[in-house]
Amino acid sequence: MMLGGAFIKDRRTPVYLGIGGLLAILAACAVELKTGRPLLVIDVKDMLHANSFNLTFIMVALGCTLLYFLLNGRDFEKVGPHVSEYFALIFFILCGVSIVATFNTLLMLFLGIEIISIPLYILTGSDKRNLKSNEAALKYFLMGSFSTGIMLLGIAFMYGGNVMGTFFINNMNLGSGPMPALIGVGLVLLMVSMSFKVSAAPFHFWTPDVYDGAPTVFTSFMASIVKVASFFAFVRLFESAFGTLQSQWQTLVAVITAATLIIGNLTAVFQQSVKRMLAYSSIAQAGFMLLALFALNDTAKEGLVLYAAAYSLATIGLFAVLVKMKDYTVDGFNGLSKQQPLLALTVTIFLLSLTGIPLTAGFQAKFYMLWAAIQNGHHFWLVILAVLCAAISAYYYFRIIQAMYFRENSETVMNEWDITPSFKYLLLITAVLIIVLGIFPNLVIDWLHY
Amino acid sequence: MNNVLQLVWLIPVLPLLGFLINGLGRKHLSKGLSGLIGSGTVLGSLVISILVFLSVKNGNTPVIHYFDFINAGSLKIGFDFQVDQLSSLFLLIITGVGFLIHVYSTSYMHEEEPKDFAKYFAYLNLFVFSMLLLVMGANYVIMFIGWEGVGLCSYLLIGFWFRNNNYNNAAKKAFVMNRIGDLGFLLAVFWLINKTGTTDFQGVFAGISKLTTTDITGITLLLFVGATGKSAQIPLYTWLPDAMAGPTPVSALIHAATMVTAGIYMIARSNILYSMAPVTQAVVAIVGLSTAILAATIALRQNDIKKVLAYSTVSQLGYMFLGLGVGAYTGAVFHVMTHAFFKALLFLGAGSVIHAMSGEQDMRNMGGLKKYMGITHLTFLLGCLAIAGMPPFAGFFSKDEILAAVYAKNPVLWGIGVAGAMMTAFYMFRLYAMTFLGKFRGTHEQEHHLHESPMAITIPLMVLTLLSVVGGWVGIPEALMKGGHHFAEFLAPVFAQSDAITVKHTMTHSTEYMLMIVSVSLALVTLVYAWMKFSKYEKTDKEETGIGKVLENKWYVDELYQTMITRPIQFMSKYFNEVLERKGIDGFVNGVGKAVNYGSRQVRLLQSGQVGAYVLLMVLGILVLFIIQLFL
Amino acid sequence: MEIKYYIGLAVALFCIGVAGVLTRRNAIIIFMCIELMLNAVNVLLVAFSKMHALSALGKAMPSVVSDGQLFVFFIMVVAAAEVSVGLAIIVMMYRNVHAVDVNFLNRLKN
Amino acid sequence: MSITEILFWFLTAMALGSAIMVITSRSPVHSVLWLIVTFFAISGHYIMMNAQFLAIVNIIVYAGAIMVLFLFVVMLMNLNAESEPQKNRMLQFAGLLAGGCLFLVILASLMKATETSSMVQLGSGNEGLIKNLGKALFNDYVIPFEISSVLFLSAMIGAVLIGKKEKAEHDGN
Amino acid sequence: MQNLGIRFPDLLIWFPLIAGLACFIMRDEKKSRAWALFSSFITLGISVASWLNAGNPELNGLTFSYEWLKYSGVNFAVSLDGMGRLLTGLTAIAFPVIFISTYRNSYKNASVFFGLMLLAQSGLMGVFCATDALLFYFFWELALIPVYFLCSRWGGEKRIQATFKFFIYTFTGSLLMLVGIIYVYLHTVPTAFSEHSFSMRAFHAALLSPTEQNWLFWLFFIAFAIKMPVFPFHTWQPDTYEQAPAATTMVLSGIMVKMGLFAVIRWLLPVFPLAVVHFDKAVIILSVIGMIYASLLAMKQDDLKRLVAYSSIAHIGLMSAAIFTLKEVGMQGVMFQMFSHGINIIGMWIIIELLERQTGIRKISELGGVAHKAPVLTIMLVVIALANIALPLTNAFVGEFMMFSSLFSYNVWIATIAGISIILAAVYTLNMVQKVFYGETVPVTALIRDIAWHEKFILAVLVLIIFVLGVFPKPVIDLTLESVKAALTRFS
Repeated sequence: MMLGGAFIKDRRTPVYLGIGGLLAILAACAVELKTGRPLLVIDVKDMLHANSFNLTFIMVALGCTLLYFLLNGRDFEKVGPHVSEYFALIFFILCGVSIVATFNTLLMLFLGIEIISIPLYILTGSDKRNLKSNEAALKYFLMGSFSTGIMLLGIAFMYGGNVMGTFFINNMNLGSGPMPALIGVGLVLLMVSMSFKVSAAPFHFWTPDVYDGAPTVFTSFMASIVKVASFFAFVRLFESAFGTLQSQWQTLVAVITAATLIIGNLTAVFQQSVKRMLAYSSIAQAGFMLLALFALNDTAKEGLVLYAAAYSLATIGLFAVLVKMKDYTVDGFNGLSKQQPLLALTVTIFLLSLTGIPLTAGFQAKFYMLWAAIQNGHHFWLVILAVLCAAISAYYYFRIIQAMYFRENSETVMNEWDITPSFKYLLLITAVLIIVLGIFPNLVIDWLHY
Repeated sequence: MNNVLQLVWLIPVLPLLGFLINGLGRKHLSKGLSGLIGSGTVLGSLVISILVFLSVKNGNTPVIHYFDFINAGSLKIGFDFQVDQLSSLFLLIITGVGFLIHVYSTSYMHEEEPKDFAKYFAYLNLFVFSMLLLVMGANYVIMFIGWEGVGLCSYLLIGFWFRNNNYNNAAKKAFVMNRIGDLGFLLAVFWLINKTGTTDFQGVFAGISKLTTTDITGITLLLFVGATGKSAQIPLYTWLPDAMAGPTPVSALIHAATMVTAGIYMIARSNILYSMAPVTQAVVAIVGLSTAILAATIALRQNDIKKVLAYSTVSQLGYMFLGLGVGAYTGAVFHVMTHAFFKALLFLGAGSVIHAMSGEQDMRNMGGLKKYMGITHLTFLLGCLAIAGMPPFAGFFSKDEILAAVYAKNPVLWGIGVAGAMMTAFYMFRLYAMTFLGKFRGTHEQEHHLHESPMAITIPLMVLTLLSVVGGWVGIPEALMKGGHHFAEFLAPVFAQSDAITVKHTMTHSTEYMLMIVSVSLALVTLVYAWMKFSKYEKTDKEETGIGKVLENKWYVDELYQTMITRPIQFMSKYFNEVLERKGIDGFVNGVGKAVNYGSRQVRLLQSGQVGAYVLLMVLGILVLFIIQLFL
Repeated sequence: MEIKYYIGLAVALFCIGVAGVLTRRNAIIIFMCIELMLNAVNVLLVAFSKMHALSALGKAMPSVVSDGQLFVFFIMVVAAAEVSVGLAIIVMMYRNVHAVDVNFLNRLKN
Repeated sequence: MSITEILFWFLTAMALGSAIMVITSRSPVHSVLWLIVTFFAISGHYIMMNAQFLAIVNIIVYAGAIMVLFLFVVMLMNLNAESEPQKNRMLQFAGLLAGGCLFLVILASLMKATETSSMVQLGSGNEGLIKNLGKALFNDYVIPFEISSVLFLSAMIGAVLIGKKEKAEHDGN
Repeated sequence: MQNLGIRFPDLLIWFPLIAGLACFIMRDEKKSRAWALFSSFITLGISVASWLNAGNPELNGLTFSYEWLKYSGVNFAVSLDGMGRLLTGLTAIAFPVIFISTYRNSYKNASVFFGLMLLAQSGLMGVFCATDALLFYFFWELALIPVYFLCSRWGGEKRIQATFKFFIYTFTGSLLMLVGIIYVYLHTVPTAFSEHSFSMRAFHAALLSPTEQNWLFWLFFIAFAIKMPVFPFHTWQPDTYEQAPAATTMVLSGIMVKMGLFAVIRWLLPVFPLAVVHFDKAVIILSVIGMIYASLLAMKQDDLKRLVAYSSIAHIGLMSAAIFTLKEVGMQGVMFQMFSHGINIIGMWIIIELLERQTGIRKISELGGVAHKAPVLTIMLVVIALANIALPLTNAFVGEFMMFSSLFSYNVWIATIAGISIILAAVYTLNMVQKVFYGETVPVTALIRDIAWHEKFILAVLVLIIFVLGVFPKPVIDLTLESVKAALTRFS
């Protein structure tokens, strides 16, 4: 049964149309999940394959995007005059996100990732007068293409290595015996390129520079939705194609995860710029999400959806505030609680969620990850490492909280005129969502069980 | 008579009430009232004690259970009182001497402000309460409660004048040294609990068969450690002389008559255990004797009137332990009683002198007080005779009984003991002569001020003198009077069990006569010598030299402790504080943070900004992954 | 020909491309090296598709035979798109800093 | 050695040689030209494998359009050999070494594989013909085909967005 | 009441939580202060009611729990047993005491301050009531976060650093515990309702091999050891106590450190009995080293707060050692002492706070002669200090006696060495009393006034508790009998 991808058509421009479209798709997804019947069927020749897992994820992604638009819609104008183009590009990316969430063949994976990447290169460089933005775009582009090359080589080997001679990931029939050499090479190369996309160490080097250089509004999108989408692709690929061989590549994932956790968390500690710090923290969070790949069981998948929601919400919220800041350094947050108590409160909740403090969605997400990893039963040291790194993460997240609450600042730290009441309430809603998800994660997970 | 036993709980509770009233109402009570409450409650206890004593004499020795104190798992400790010969005797001593001292204090402390006066009596009452608890407890835990309680009161009373930091230091020293002993006591109690499952005296003594020799020796030694703390024996005796910082009646009550004898009480109470542990007995005897001699030598060269008395107390306590060590429990307890009488008398007399001298305590500034203070002088002289062991005063009988028992066990010890007795006679009469004889060496102002003390002071003196004189007659040795030892008869049930197992050294009466004559005559000689020598004492500025200086400085024991124990501990704690804690443990904890920071700085450098470097690192990463995948 | 020669050729080309990326500083040349890598993959894919075609003759797998080549087609499509965007970015960079030297890109670091 | 084999080795040598020239040429223009040579060699391989369509596309789109674009950009920027200062020798060496190692490691991991001796049939087969490819493309591959339109659309928008000179830029400067 | 389905543990958790949230809304300092005090009294009332209804299993939540997280088998399971009742009681008593004793302090953003305090109370109640492991972890953290903010916002000069260290330290520990919790969870026996469960009963029955128990033990124990704190995990404590605002310090030292001990008894002993037997000596030795070490350090402290902090470490060391003797007597002693120590140390802090508020000084060397000016304060202090060094007839004596007794039967030498701390405790406590309260007054203390009636009242209540429990400890000992037996069932 082929479930249609009613949602992969793109919508062009005006903001309201975009938001309306998003809502429509969101509703369609929800109905489809609830009833199990698609609204609109397109024969996709099994190249895309939707199930409750990736549909739920798409819902999460769409919901987050909606929130993202609502929070940041006005800030697009600051980047440049081509607002409608930016919207278009973001919708293209969303299209790519949907593809990578539902792909069933390596070709669609490749196309989906490219559809995500190419607009991203552009968005990164969209602040044309800003040298940092230029530099980030070029770096991103060069390294992204390089990783594309690696991915293609990997795909080629996969193609050559499976006896069925197919690109369909569920038809490869790799069995569970020792894997053929060609498959082995392909697997490593695919893992490398996917690690690059999710910015796992040691293939993460583009992340800080690009996140830092790109206009903040777009960094927000990149760091949240795009990132978790790549994760979905990663997990989906390795689950469908290599799930039976898990024991043979688990060590690799463990190594990558460990490296990611260590490098991400360690480097974030010393950052002065909050934006850059968040870039590193996103690497660190990626390390945690990699635990899902490492474990690759039902718990992991549930957790990944939860993580996607928790992480995206918090990141979008944080960046939305960051956009309004005058100074991106940690000291720039000094005294925020005095000037904007509500914003400070929401930022605190976002940070607590990222740290993984109970009663926030971030805790539930991390909890699921740890649960999954322990359930998996191998490489227990990784779990310990993960929690130690989580403790380190508290160190840098709390620096912002300290700056906001315990330090004084006489100057205004935000562009006051920019902060509308609706913005505040939206942020508050985001924060409340995080807490609600922290108390009732079932709100998300239930969707997986329809 | 059972009616009386129902009142037993009142004995400690009355002073406690006094404490509460005086303590809580100290701002509102007049001096007279608080003095009345303080003395009255003790008097009440005394009356009941006498009734109880009479009841006990008739053979009523019950254990009275009030309520469960600690009741957890196998550990069952009741709040029980035991009334028997030993405790009723101590009750009498405590309440009796205590009452006299309360009365004495009403006058002695009269210059204090009303609230301090009330506070003083509150403390004093609290002390009596604790002491009563100590002797009445039917198990080691209740005893320990009293045991620590008296330590606390001693601390509070020594530091009564808390403006003076020397006094505070002395108080602290007393408390800490006591605590060292208390630890031994506690450990012994735990040992008992561990082996016999109970702390009741009766239970422990009944279950003594469960204990091995090691157990008994260990327990008794630990208990003895406790006793050395409380009763100021080597090595924990140094607090007692310092404790003279407190008001003189306190010294009389706590540091002479009652608290310091707690150790003797405890060992006497546990006599069965000790009788079964010969090793411990030997230790007790040797420690006691050494203390007696050491303290006596120090007392020879002290010039502070109270210090002399203090060392003399230590010395006398040493004799008591010597007695306990050779199994002469009755003798030791007898000596406790007589000592309580004459030492209280001496202290109170000294207090009277100090009172007259407006606080002056240095004997070199006294002299010739005989003509100013008739009653004090006379009572003091009798007290000195009693302590020096002159017949027929109380001290003679009790000391003689101990020495006789020692001789029976080991003549060498006896010899040393007699030497100690000679020294006692010497320093006591040095004290007497320097204070009362010769001519006055103080300032004119003091001389002008000299007077006999008021009635509240002299009456207790006289009562105590009476007791010092006749107190010994309840225990006249067999050799002098057949059946004269009522005291031993009375206590016999308490020591029956241990008497049954100890080997009796019987001595002929002639030997006993000989011993008495030798010791008394030697003491007499030294007494006279001291009298002659110091009645014409003149103040000199000459520094003591040689052994004299060592004695004057108390064998430098305090300094020794300072270097051997206090300093190293101080050093250790300083080292821990400054090095181990800051640089070691906290340093490590912070070091982890620093390491993370350092690591962060280093890892950060990987992010060089160069695309080429990034790609190179990526390729290296790929290589590593391949190698892991292929070869691992 | 045995497939291993094609594999060797493709991997060699690919690695030359990688080495080029690593050794050169000119962004355009780096980009060209990446194109070289893609072409190496193309060769490999075509070779594999021929290999599968051979083995598919005996089995009934009609759909798989042209998969590899179509994939190559899509790679070319994507490469074209990438080139357009990539060159645009390089040109933009050049306009701003008048250089295409990647070592020049070091404002963002640490 | 049959003629196909000779041809194979010739084309291979040509491809590799020119590829090496691409990365070693000092002048960017030369690099572009050498790359075109490489593409021709690769197209030769395609033809040998009877993938005519790809061979043609490769030459037209790659060697023709794309590389010309490259050349155009290179010329536009007026880059020449001197404009590129040499990289740090160490880094260069490390890069070469890394590339070489990658090659060796991948080959080494394939060493023991048995399937590498499968044959590739040269000069026959019809799956590479335009007719067959077209059929497959518009039947089975219609979705990716459609999606690539999105890709192109975004690339177009992007190129325009990035490439356009901003008015503000002029005003600003 | 039964019909309403209201259970005491629920009330104890939710009431402070709601009261705290309500407090945030108030703007007025006086109002929020009064509200906090009022609500803490209500909580106390609830607690008292729960003591009175101890025999009713339904009201104490023993019979029923709400499902919370369906897929992971987490239930909102809270109940009160003897130990829980004891410690919730302590918490309920402590908060009014704290609020009254610091009633004169004024805070910036008072409503937030009191709100956070009440949240912390709710978290603490939750820790003591939770019978579901994950719920327990939730509350464990929930108690920490408000305290972090309280300390960082209203603390002393170096508050941020000190608190941060404290936070990271405990957070690390609790994360390790989380790993352990999940691991045990995955080894619980499947039941008809769910595959695995976080419930306490399921944890007790978890199938764990000796090796697993051994390392899981440390994952849990480190978390608890940091909280208690046991040597050598203690270094956060003096700094934090020194820097935290008085009210928070009281919460921290009076109640929060008990969380660690409580958790050991509730979650460590019954879940990993084999490991406990395996490592008991190690823990005891660590604890005893800590006792001596902390006592020695306390001797050298010049800051009152640090002194009390180190003395607290020594006391906690004894408690943790006593727990691991695995004897009923010792365990009862720990129970008793948890309560007593809470009361005593809060009393200590109140006095230090009173001193500091009047003089602005905590340095022992700069104070002196307070007794002349503030005799009531001094008396209270002396009583509490004496209780702190476990003088007989004070509450601490009972607990310490039982614990030492248990330790002695465990090992003579360890008990002897531990006993040295009794002596050292006397040394540093009396030193402090002497230097601060005795001697001649110094200029800073010359103007001190004696304490006000409400402070007097509070201290008198504490002193009364000290003596009543010291003389008649039976009610409290009986209260925890069942819990102790339950904790030790797997060792008999």
